[in-house]
Amino acid sequence: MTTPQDTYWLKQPYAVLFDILHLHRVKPWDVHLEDLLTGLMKEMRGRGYIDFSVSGTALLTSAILLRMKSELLLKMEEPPRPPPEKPTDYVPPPLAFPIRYQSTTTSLEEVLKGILEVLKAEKLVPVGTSQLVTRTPAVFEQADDWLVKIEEEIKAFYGQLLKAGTRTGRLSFLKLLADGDAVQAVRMFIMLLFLAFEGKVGLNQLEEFGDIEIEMKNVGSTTTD
Amino acid sequence: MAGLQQQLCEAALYVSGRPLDVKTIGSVIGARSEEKIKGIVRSIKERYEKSESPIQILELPDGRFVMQLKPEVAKHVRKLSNRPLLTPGPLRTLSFIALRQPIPQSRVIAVRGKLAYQHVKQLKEMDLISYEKLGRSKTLRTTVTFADYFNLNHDPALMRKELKNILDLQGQGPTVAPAPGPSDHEEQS
Amino acid sequence: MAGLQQQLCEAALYVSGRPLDVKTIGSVIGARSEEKIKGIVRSIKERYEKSESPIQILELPDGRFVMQLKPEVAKHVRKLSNRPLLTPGPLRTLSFIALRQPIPQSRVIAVRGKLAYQHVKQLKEMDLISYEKLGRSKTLRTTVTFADYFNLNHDPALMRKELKNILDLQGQGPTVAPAPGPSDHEEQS
Repeated sequence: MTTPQDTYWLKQPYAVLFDILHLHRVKPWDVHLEDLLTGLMKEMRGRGYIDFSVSGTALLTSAILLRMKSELLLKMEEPPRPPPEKPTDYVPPPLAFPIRYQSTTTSLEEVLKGILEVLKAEKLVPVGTSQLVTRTPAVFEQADDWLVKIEEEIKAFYGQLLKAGTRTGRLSFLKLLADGDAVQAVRMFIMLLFLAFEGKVGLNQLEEFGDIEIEMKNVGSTTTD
Repeated sequence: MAGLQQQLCEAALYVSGRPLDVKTIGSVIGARSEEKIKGIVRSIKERYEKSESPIQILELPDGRFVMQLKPEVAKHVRKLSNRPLLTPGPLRTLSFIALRQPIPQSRVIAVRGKLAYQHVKQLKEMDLISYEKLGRSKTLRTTVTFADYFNLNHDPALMRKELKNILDLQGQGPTVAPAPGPSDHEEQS
Repeated sequence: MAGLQQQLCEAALYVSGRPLDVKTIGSVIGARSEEKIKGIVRSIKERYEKSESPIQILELPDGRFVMQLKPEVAKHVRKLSNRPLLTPGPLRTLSFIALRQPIPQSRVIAVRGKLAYQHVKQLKEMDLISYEKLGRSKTLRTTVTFADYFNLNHDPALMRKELKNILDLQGQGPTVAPAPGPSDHEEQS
């Protein structure tokens, strides 16, 4: 049984000589056989005990490595040159700039000029789908002013519903919309959602994509407050 | 400690040269109470008023504070300020974002070239644009600082309209511009 | 009338953000006597000192005056600055050029990595460096704007000495640091 101090040859730098199975991974020019073997012999002599199986294995590995080197030489491969030395120079630390406010003079005119110049380039670049997805739909842009006054709009709309729905208590979304366009449909639907949330109307849709039935509730109140 | 906070507050207003909201000032001076922050700014404002300095601190209707020259003095020293806000390259990128906002960063790069990555970074640092992340992509838009600087509407949709209207008034609608040469993509700024 | 001249003088220093010589100040405030102009600037300087403002007015050795933030406050508000800021990468490239000028651009790239092309461009745009073309190569050096920022001598040789003092190079010698590692090359400008 061997003790750890007996396996000095398996430690660095000699380990490469005893790992025959992985020798193909070694770059032969990286192994300085003479240094390794001299060192190993010295270690053995120092201990006063020569293990022939160890020295035999080292000899075998050395032979394989020498053969690898010879093959490379036969292929006319020169030993690798040392990498070009990177220039060394002192790079001082970043300078700490004093801070001064400085008034700037760029005018809106210059922004407009910039826009015109860029628009020329934009024409050459086809619109990608990502832009179509991320841009705000036109419906919402047109709704900007309307959204600001939404409470008043809802109040007026509820007034209309009350007038139209007092007899039956039920109204048709499509009839109310009549010839209205997509923007009006969105606005009306948003207002109905608010009214439904407040419990003033009920909304029923019997078929997917079909008409919406508006059910008037609590008829008698005329405010949305 | 109040002295240091006052100093930092005055320094923030001085270097930014634009209106700062109470929260931003608070983050610089290390204070949270809105009343305390406002108190500090107001005491600096008073000091400037008393010293008859041409520099004034204004409290804007939206609650922000700005350090600026009194208008009656500004006109006499305008000729000394000759530095542009931005060099032509970043300015063009900014102009494009302003007109097309909200716009995906990928589109800005496609139109303005790869150098626009650098422009976007610089514009963001100068608080002229901001971005939202949508998954892996970024959507860019201009900030209140941008609107303030050029005296434009703060609402992006209205600002776009405003810019388009001015362009139309000048008889230079976006569609009349001739086709560009390839040089714009290669500009080095 | 002295009040108006003082206001105009303070306004001039505020908007220009750079050192102004006595003649320029005189032309703005409508005064010719050098002593009178200096007296006016010094009285403003004193007012700022007494009020414990973070803003200071410096009288440079060449007789010019500049308004700026006190360095101890500057670091806290740097991010709010209204001008594009230089990140550590370009700043290092600038320090290197300042110390080694006049220096071929190829040398700067060899030491600082390929990103330094971008740094050089940015520094040029900010008028901090200039270059001369010698055949196909460029020789870089810092500008008067750069010297003004750090209150340095305009003579390159003297400036290098002063810079060495600023950078606290004494005892370190110019060849101590190794070439930049890969992380340095990747730093973003």
